Amino acid sequence: MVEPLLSVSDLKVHYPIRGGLFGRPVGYVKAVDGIDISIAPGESVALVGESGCGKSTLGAAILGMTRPTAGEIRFDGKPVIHGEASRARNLSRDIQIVFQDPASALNPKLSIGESIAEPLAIHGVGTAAERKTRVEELLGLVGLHAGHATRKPNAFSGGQRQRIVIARALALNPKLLILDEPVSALDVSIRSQILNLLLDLQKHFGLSYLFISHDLSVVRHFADRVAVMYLGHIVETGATQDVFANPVHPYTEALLSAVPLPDPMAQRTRRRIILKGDLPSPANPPKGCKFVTRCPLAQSVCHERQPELRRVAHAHASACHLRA
Amino acid sequence: MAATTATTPRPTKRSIPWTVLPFAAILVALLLIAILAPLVAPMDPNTQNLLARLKAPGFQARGMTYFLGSDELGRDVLSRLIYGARVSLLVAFASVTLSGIFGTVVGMIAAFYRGWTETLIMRLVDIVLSVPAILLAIITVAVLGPSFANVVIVLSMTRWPRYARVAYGQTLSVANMPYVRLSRFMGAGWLRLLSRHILPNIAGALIVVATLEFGLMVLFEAGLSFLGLGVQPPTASWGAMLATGRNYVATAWWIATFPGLALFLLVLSINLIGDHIRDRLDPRGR
Amino acid sequence: MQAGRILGLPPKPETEFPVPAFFLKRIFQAFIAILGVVTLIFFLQRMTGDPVLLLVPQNATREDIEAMRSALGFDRPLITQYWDYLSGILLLDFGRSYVQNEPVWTLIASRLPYTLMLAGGALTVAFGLGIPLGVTMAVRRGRAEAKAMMGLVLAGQSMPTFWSAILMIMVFAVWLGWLPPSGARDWQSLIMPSIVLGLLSMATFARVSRTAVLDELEKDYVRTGRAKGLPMLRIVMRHLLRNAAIPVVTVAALEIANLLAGAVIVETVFAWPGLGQLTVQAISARDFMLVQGVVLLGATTAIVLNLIADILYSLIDPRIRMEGSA
Amino acid sequence: MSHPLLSVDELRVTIGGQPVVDGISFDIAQGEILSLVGESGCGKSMTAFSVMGLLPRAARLSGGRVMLDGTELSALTETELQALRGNELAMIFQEPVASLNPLMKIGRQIEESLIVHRGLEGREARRAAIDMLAEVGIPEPEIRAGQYPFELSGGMCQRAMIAMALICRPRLLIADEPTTALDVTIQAQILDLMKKLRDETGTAILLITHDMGVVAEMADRVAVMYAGRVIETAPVDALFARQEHPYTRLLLKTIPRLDGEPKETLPVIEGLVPDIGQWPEGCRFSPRCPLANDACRKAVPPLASRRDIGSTACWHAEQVGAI
Repeated sequence: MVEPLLSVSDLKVHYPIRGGLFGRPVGYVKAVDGIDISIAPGESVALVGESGCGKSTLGAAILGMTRPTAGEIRFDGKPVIHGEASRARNLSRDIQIVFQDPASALNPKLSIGESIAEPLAIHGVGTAAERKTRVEELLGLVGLHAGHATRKPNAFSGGQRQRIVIARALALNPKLLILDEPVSALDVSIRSQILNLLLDLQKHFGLSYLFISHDLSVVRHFADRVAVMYLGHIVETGATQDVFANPVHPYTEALLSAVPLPDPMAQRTRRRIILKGDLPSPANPPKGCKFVTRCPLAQSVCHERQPELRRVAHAHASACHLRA
Repeated sequence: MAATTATTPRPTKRSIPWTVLPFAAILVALLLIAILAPLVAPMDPNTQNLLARLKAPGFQARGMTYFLGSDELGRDVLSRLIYGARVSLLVAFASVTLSGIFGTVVGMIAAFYRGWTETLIMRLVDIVLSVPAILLAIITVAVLGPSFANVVIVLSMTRWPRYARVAYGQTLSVANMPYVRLSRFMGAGWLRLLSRHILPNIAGALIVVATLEFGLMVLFEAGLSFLGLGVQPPTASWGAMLATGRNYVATAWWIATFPGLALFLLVLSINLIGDHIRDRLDPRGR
Repeated sequence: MQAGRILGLPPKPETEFPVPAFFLKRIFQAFIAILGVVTLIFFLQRMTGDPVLLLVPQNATREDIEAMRSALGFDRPLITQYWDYLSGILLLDFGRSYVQNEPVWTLIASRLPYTLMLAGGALTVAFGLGIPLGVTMAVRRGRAEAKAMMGLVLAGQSMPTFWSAILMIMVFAVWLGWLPPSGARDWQSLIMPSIVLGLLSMATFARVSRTAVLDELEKDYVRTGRAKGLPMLRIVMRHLLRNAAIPVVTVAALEIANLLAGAVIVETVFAWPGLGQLTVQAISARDFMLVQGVVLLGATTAIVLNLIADILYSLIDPRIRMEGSA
Repeated sequence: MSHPLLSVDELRVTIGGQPVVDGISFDIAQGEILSLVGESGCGKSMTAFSVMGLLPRAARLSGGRVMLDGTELSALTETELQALRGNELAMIFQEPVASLNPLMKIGRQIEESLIVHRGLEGREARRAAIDMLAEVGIPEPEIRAGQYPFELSGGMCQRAMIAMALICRPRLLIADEPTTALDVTIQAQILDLMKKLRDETGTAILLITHDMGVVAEMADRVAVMYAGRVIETAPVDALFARQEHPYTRLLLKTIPRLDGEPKETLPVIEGLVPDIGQWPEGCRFSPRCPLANDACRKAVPPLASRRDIGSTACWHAEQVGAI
């Protein structure tokens, strides 16, 4: 097996809940609670789940924007130590992020050329003239004109801003991009443009992607492997094809069946699973299996013990007591 | 793929509306008068003429016209008004600058370092803000003694928390914007973060506070002078002129009326322009 | 909330905050703030000058000064003096005015009712005019009458109290002779000072309530109310005003405190025998214990008003009550 | 066929003189779900607001008619409209939590419609509100009625909004992106609920969305909007089987599908969604359309009948299948 580019093992991110007269922690939100994940060079791995499942926290923890409570993150075989400035600088040469909302990802007061050149400037790469050339090159790469460099972000549409953000992320030739819902803020007719651009760039530069999304259709289209998260845990993981064709975990199954297909005939004949109730609060998760409050199959064992992630087929694992 | 031309969402550039324009003119005129006081004032503001005491506007003596009358020591009200503008504007400008810079720096430090620095600074801000500013100014001037420098120091000392609070809140929200988080992640130093990302994005809100404060500072200075705690005689100051005028309400209405009117027009102009700036920065009219 | 999750920020914890703990926390904070003010005033005064030098006659000898110093206890260590001062304040002992030779608290107590009367009058003007003006300006925004009101508010905001006071005396006392120019003889004496003092606060209340109502008008729940077929008046009265009250309450606390400070000038102009006049007299007589007492009272009032505002919020807004976060 | 419940005819809305809705027409029959689909800025929400008479201050209804069962809504006074809103016509919104008054208990907010439109008071109104909460599938409705919106999840708040909208049994419910802010499993619950309630009460629904999946799941008929105009209408099955406007066709082809081929380059619609006020001459889709010729760039194609079941606004409707 190829040496993974990124490997995360038993990662935990817990936030204290403060209360009382003196703001002491009275409990913890276990946003990410023991997650293992790895990404090979050139691979796209998707993290799927609903809001509050911890997928974005995981992304932020890998970047060192959030301090992990426990666990290890290794990049290129070397452990990532958070909180060390020099280490963070080096890490940002290899890992970059694309945010969901391109409007807030760009400083409104800087020209887009300045924004794209910022990673180069921070890392002291090249002379001013070289950086200018690089910015023009990057703009061309994402389908914009070199002449756009002097304009401010508000002169661009959402899709164009996302291109600019992608150009900035590529400035330092990173190996891994964390894509945090990169198309969900965009118009439908613009989404495929951006998805194609990302796929092209991956082919071209051999990039690895960690793709964070709640949109299963996009994930299915985009990712090689997928990890389904629920309340801070991975409940199912495997090759995208396998997981989508044969979902094992009842949550994955429900999630897939909840996605409305753009095809009324298929939609009518499809078996729909409608889950009862809401996602429990991450501050107060149920005992045992985290999905037990909404699971249509739940048995008494599910209330007592939390299931381990177990292999169900080649490279396909699921955390369910009942289906394995 | 070729991109189409970039579009500008907000193409309309609003000009200064006619309601604000005359007041902008007044403000500019007052500024010019203050700067050029020795050139525009018809008389020396401190020359007394006991033969020309309490004369009504238009009174003439020794070939000079007292356009706005004379005060109880026979000084020309117009000339004192002109020199008084200097004091008002200078005090306001100096204290706004001092308190603005200090408050902004302190507020940004609190937001930037968090932890106990934040707690300490913001508690201090709360405490100073909870004491009514004019009261704090009064006690401090009373202790330090009244003088031009002391008035500026006192006003700055009592007003900086306003800026600190705004700078703190704005910095916190800007620092949480993805572009700042990203820049931090890449290892940008504090100088870059502040100068390229944070300051340019919080400047607007601070300018709005500063314009409002400017008007308030003019009023505060006049208030302190009115109570005899401001710039000391014989230096001309509108507040002190009003205090004198109060004693002659029944006999010499002009002594109090003109400085009051000048003060009112100046503050009104500043407030109107401040409102206009605020509307431009935030069209919802916060 | 949504954005927070996307950025990986911690989700807002949903702690059930017991109501008494919330109040206790606020009261505790207010207490700390008052302590801070007392400390600030005490050290500010001691650092900026020797209080004894201000008390003794100009020609006093060194021995006189030292005798005075030990007689008044100023020769003891600063920390002891601070402690005595603190414990005195707890018993409403603000020290003694050496100029008037009376306990500070007695002097304050004799003037307090006048200031309260004036503040009451001014608040009636400020609230009674300011809030309706603000709400009307917001609801009828863009129309001629709203613009005219805004002009009025701006004028009120820009009017120095000492000038409007003088103008009113000129017009209503000197020329028309309708009202007494100064003093506190009867209820008519209260009219002019109340209006003058209330005018500035009126402008503030009008602006804040206008902004608050404008902000609320843009909220989605107003649209829901309209979609339900509610008349605008019902939406404003039943839904909007309560939501808009929150920022107004905050500013009201600050503004009442400012109003008390403004009383210094207004009372001076109208010779109204309240705390403001007492303060000015104390300053010109260099009566520092008295000044200190008045400032302390003002600051404490401000802090207590803020505390009341906080408690009011939590009564208005169940979210604060239950989550314990402001 | 009997006359439609709602009929929108050549509706025009302008903001500061710029058209945002530019002459659109559609009908909704009794009990029908019509989906108005389009991207941001195409005017679909403005259309909904003009039906409700709830246009934002800056917007003007500058032409056309809106008829509800023979009553011309666009000619009514504000007071007359108020009597209809929440009664005959109801609306729910994208952000359910923000759409509820944060300082009023859920139950009281639902009762309010009954108080205003039915004159119910006190216990009767309270009872009806709790029954309605139960009807929209809120467990423990007595307890929920006494809670504030912040104590409920987004999905619960949207159920409460639906309860509020339907309590007076309106004939038309307008739902503006009702599930966009919700998670996909909650979306499934809400869509299921809306469909069930339509079947039970016969309330027609104008469903505004940008999600073709939601359209396929919910709609009986579809009207596709682009840049302020309706460019295609058809019954849902016919539309998904065969698109006669290049925009509809491309839109369906560009979206990644759960049953599609992974990792392939998706077909794209070139260019950008035009901003309001910067709509091109002629057919507004022409700058992005692979079939466009000079005729398209000059003349606006009319919304023409399409095999008696729908209509299309394209000069090249016959060639669209080839894209």
